[in-house]
Amino acid sequence: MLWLLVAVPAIAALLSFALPWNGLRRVLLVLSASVHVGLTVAVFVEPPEPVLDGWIALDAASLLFLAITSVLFFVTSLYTVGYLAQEKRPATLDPTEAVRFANYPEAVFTGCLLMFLAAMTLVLVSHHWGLMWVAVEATTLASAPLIYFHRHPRSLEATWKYLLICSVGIALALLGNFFLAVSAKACPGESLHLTIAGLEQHASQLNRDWLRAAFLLLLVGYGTKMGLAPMHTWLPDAHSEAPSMVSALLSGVLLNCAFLAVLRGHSLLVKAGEGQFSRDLLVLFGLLSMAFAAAFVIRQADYKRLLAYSSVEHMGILVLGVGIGGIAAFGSLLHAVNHSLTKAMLFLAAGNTLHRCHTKSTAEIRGLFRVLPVTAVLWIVGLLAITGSPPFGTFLSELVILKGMIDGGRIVVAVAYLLALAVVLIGMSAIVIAMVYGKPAAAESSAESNPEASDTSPEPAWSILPPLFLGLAVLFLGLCVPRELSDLLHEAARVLGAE
Amino acid sequence: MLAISGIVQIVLALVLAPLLQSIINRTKAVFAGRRGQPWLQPYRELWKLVQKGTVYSRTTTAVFVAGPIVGIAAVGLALALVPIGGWPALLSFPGDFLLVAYLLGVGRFFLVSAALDTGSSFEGMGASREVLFSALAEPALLLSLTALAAASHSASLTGIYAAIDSGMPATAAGPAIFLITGAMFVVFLAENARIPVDDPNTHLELTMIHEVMVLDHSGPDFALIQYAAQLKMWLLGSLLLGAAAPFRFGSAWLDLLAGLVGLGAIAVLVGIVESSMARLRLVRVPQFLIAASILSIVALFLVMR
Amino acid sequence: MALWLDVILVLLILTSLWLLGSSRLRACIQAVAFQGIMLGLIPLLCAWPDITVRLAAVAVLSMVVKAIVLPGMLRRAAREANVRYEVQPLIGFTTSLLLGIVLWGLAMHVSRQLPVTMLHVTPLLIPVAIFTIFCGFLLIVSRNTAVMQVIGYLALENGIYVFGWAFAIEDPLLVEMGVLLDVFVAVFVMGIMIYRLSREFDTIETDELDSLKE
Amino acid sequence: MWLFAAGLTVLSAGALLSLLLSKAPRLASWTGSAGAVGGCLLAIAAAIGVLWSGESAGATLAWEVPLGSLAVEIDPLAAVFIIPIALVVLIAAVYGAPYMQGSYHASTVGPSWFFFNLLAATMLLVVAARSGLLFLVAWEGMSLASFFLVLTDHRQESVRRAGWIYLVAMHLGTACLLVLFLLLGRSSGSLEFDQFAVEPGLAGVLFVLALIGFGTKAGFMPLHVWLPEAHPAAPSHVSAVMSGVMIKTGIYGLLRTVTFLPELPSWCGWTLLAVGVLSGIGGVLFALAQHDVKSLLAYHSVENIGIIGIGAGVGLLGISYDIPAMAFLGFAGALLHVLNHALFKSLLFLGAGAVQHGTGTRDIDRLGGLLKTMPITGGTFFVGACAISGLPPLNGFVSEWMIYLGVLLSVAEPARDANVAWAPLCVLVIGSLALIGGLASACFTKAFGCMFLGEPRSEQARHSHEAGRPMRAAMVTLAAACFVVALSGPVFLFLLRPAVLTIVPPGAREAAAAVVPQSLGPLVGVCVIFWATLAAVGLLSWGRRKMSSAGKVDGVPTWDCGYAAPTPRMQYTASSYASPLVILFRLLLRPRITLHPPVGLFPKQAGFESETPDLFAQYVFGPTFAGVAWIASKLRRFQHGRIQLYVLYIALTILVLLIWKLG
Repeated sequence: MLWLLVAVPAIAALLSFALPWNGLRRVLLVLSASVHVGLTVAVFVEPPEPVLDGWIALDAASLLFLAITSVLFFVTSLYTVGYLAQEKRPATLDPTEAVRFANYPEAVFTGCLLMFLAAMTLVLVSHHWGLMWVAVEATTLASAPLIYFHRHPRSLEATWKYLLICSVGIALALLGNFFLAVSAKACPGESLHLTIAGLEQHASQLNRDWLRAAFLLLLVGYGTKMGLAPMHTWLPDAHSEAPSMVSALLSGVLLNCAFLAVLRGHSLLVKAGEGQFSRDLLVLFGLLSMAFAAAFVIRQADYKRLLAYSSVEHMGILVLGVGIGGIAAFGSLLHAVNHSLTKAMLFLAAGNTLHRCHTKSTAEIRGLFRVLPVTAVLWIVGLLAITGSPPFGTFLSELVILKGMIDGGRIVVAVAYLLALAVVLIGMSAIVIAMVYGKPAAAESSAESNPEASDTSPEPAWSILPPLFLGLAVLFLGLCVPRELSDLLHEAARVLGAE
Repeated sequence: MLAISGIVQIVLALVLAPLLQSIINRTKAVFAGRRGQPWLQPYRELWKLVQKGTVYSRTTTAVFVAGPIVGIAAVGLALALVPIGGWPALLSFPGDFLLVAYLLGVGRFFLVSAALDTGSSFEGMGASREVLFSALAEPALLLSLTALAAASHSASLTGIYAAIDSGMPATAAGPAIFLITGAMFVVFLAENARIPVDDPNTHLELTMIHEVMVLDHSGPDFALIQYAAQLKMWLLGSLLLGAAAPFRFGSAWLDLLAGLVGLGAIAVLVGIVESSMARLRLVRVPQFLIAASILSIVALFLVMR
Repeated sequence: MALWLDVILVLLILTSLWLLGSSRLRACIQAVAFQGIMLGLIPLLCAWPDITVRLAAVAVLSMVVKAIVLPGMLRRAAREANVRYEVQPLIGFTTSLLLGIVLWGLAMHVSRQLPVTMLHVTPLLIPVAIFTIFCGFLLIVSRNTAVMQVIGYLALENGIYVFGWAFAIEDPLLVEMGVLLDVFVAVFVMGIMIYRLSREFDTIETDELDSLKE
Repeated sequence: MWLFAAGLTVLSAGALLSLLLSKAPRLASWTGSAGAVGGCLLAIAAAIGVLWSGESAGATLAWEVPLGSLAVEIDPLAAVFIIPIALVVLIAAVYGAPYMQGSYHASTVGPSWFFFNLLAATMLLVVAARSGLLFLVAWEGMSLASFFLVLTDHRQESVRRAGWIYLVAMHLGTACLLVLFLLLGRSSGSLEFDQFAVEPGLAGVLFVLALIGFGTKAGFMPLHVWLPEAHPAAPSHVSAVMSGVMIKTGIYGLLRTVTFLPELPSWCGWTLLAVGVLSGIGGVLFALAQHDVKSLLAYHSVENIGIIGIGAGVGLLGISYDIPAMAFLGFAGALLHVLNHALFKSLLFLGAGAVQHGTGTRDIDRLGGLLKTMPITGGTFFVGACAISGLPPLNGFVSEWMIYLGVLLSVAEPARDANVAWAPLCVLVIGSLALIGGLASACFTKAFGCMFLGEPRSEQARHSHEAGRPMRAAMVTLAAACFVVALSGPVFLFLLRPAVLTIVPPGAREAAAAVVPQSLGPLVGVCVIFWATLAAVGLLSWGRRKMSSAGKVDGVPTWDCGYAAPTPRMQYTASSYASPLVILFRLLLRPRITLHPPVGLFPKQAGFESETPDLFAQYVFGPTFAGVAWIASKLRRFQHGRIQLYVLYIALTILVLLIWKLG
């Protein structure tokens, strides 16, 4: 069962490298995505046995993030099919600066996309530190070509930065793993494998100093991948240059995987009785990330970077919640769900905007309501959802996290948290309102002149239905959190020792 | 008995109010070394105006006609609340002096609207000054009355003025009463458009306040306005008098007589002021009124120290 | 065997300093290759005399990768983009060397925080590992050409493997996977990237790569 | 209770239908307004039922979200707020149907009705909610619905700006409310109102949080800055609802919070009083300086909220010094003024809307003489103007007078508590109320006089036309309501009694209840005078008509001191009318005057413009935001593209952590 989860997309990836026909390849993509969803449902219904003597297992946390991954990938795969269908090839002219660029062959793209899914699934289900590390590294490798899809010089630059920074981070994580191994030497008896269960059983006997050092390295290493400030620097570049559905996956899924890795480290420390140590660090990085993101959101000139920085902010919220602990941890897991849905929706909306308006500049886009009515609505809904206003799920999760702070008497943290949220709201709303409302700007009218921009044809279904679905999901989570979900969240928080 | 006393007061006011006008004029005449107009001149003028027809500008609307009517009605009803010479007013309840002040406000509101209704720039100017000065005079009046209420432990005009008697100035509240008198005298001058705030019989429209607002009124309308003004003077005069000269002689009729004489004295005083003082520059008037409010505030602090 | 281990560690320090000091790409590549060989020897020395086949295999594999494949690839990339020298580093070579000394001090300080009592290995090992890592960082931060940055990255990894080899013998799988991934990163990705960089920007001076900011 | 639920259902149904029908604007607007009318009627019925029977109706359902439960209850306090809300929404809906079609783009009609009904439903829900989460959700829903309504006419830059400011203000306010509720629910762990408890010594903090959070919505100075931006931007029937009732939910929240805080220190009352005075005087002064009638009205909302604040402050002081008269009459006055302001302010906004509809401009200086062409609008506007200036015989006076009376009775008390600072209290309450009243009548003689009287000052004004029948009906109804409330004053003493008693802490209840008979007499006296005034005016005007038939000369030009041919341009403009006051208070108002004096022997053109930007927006909030933006721009250096730096950050982070955490 668990094998299938990883194997299906992997095999599909190999197939799609091989397949000669694009049409079939797209079918394959959607097919494997839906199979993956089916498998996820299956493992949700009856939990499978751990395989590979406990290296690959499925606990509540894995299940939670697996569900997010599976659903988001399915939705984006639908979008991707439409996107690939309308992508022009071979070479197109960049409207902004006259650079010719040709997309990657679709085979590579689809293949890497599926490989990406396989790697992420592996991260989620692996219960062995080494395996998890390998999987995380694999996600980097698989996603690099996706970012470079357009083969545009800027996307090349982004990819380069992404690769180098994440590799450095991941290297630190590897060192962290080694440190774990060393700290495991301290406990008597047979040398134990670095399985999560194994370490957590003997958590109390692990060597303190090595454990702490290991956590620092893991935090910085996986935190780089997760986009915690000040290691977040790759994130805005990659998100802004990647094709929009890839950005959606990066923001909605990949960051979560790294978050899970950090959580595993945290739970190990908690089990080892070093909880306070890791909590303080998580709170610190959470606030730092929120502050940085807030600073960059204000007057942001590129709407995809805007969304990327907001992802940084929300990653900050997640670790902050976990660091606060108690009910806040539950809140931050809930927030992970909400954020993934919302941010994916926003990135897809951004994709539609970019495709129609041919610019990522927030200053040039005006009056979207005229050009792309549905996308404009998506933008507004996304703005409200991402800034945590009811009736969207984010409001609930952010409220619960705040409750955690208030109950814990962390007044200063609460004030900083609210301040950062407020600044982000002010910055984002100023930009989005200007983009969505008013009259279409001069830039737009000039774009009218060249043929494919001037079409005021209705937006194609593939471009609006997936984000609409995600928006409805967030709305639903704001109106009602199903019992099953909240149980799963509580269970996950308990497994991760965060509650 | 109470009702009768109230009615008596109202009748007296309605009959004698124009007389204050002529007293002032006679006083000024004496100071100017003239013989002055006959005592009943104001009555004659009112009667003459009632006789005349009215001229309506094509600009005006019903508001223009309503102005004088509401003005007189408001003042008339206010009279029913104001006691004189320690007599109980026709109607009296806690907080009634607020109603008096606001009734005067109603009259002013309509008069100003009527002035704006003509669309004349002069009347607009007058109206703008009128609202400014009255807005500044209102706190002075209400705060002084509140101070009196606090001093006399009563919240209704009748109660207040019954409590204030010749003994009062000797008590702790004495200096407060003195200040209040000053404040209320300023309010009296301002509200009745007398020098030094306003000059009722200048011939420079640019400098006038109250008179210029009613330039366009004529005939019975103008008569109503004049009469309302005289009643207003009577009303404010009796408020001032009750605080300034609370003489009581035991017998109700004597008290009432004292009240009437006192009103006459106030009129004489006004005449003296008008013939001895010049009009303030318009920019100084607000300071004059704010000074009055400050007096009353100081009085408040003295009363409730 | 502890003696030989120490010798190797000292050699590692020297190569790191050499990396910091030299401006010729070719020399640096040589140095990294040399480090790779040293790295391959460490596990054999640690596990001496009972060397399993598996261990030997992994060691050899890593030597091949780190000492032959990667350097070769880097040379090719350098040739492609015909850069011979690191022309103007952000931090000059002498300064880098001085910084290297400072880093050595820091490495000593950090490693003193970590108890090595239960580890029966030479006390020199941890500081050397950390120092190599720091040097890698310093190279990435201070150099301009993409090749040099990759070299720095490799140095950083070498530092990590020094550590890994020394302690993770019980669980060699970790290291093996690490090595395999190295192959991946290095050959398949970084190589391609450098190649493309040199094509797109007809240089691999990474200070041209700053169009994405804020 | 089921009545109320049904009302909410009808409202939501109307909302959804009008959204679905937005392709057919006419149909959409009919369904929308019909839904609003029906829903509000049901809600009013429910509220009256509660006030009549005296016991409150409630229900609680489970809600599958963290901390959530659908607890709803209508107690007297809620009912007192539900009635004006539903009433104004109802009338605004009747007015809005033709108004929207008249003057807005067809595509905006359907959505605007959706949000209108949503706004109505959420306002009612806010007042009825008994669980913190439900309250917050409804509260934000209310803000968002009104936010989208403000953006209805988003083609104009000013409107978008207004919408943004509004959104930001609401969000910042809500942040305080989150903390407030979480602190209240901290000890019990749930957000149900009936389980709220105050930890010792925290009451003051909680009160301040509530004052900021709810004060932002209510529009207390200096948190009012969104108000003069947003209200003019919205369609007039929406401004009527927002200004008339929506901002009152802030007052409701404040009063509701007071019921959670048993032991309020006395400084809270003084603070509220001071804030009220500031808002009252500041609001009316800035209103005086406005040229746009709708922003003038918006500033008057600030003023009236200030009056309500003064009343509530008096009530709080009454509680904390336990002086029953102040406690009861203060709150009663505040609550009654909530109702009154709802009536006349929405009336005035509807009037302004009719004027804009009929002339196409809101600039007072371009209007004039409208009373001839739009008699009904003018007449009702005049009633509204008198009422808001607190003139008898209208409702505005009654509520203000109650507040006055509360202080007077306690001051005139022979055995008045010596350790209360009476003199400042009198100055703050009576002095400022008097000043506000005077300035308000100055402002509204300006507004009414310059809009409806005199000669038209522009072509638009000359060719104005009266509003349609439904719009007139709405305005007439509201004007009539103003009279009804005024002339039946004493009744409200009893209607408000249970509501006030819910605010007053249990200990002081019977003492407060004893104030009702004490203040009944005076109120009856006031009403007698009201009736008498009406009678006298009626009689006099009848008599006047009888006699004026003789020798009446009509249709001559205005006597302009000998100048025979006055032109409309020679009239006193609104700006010049207000300028003495503006100049007198220039320290606070800081008007900007741009003067192009006539030059040369034969000057071609000359100009004079004056504008009065909001003090706080300009000198407090603007600089703050600019400062934050500046800091952010400095921080941006952090990420300027060089990958070396990026790696350096990682290296430094790990280095610092290793040294700091392991050292």
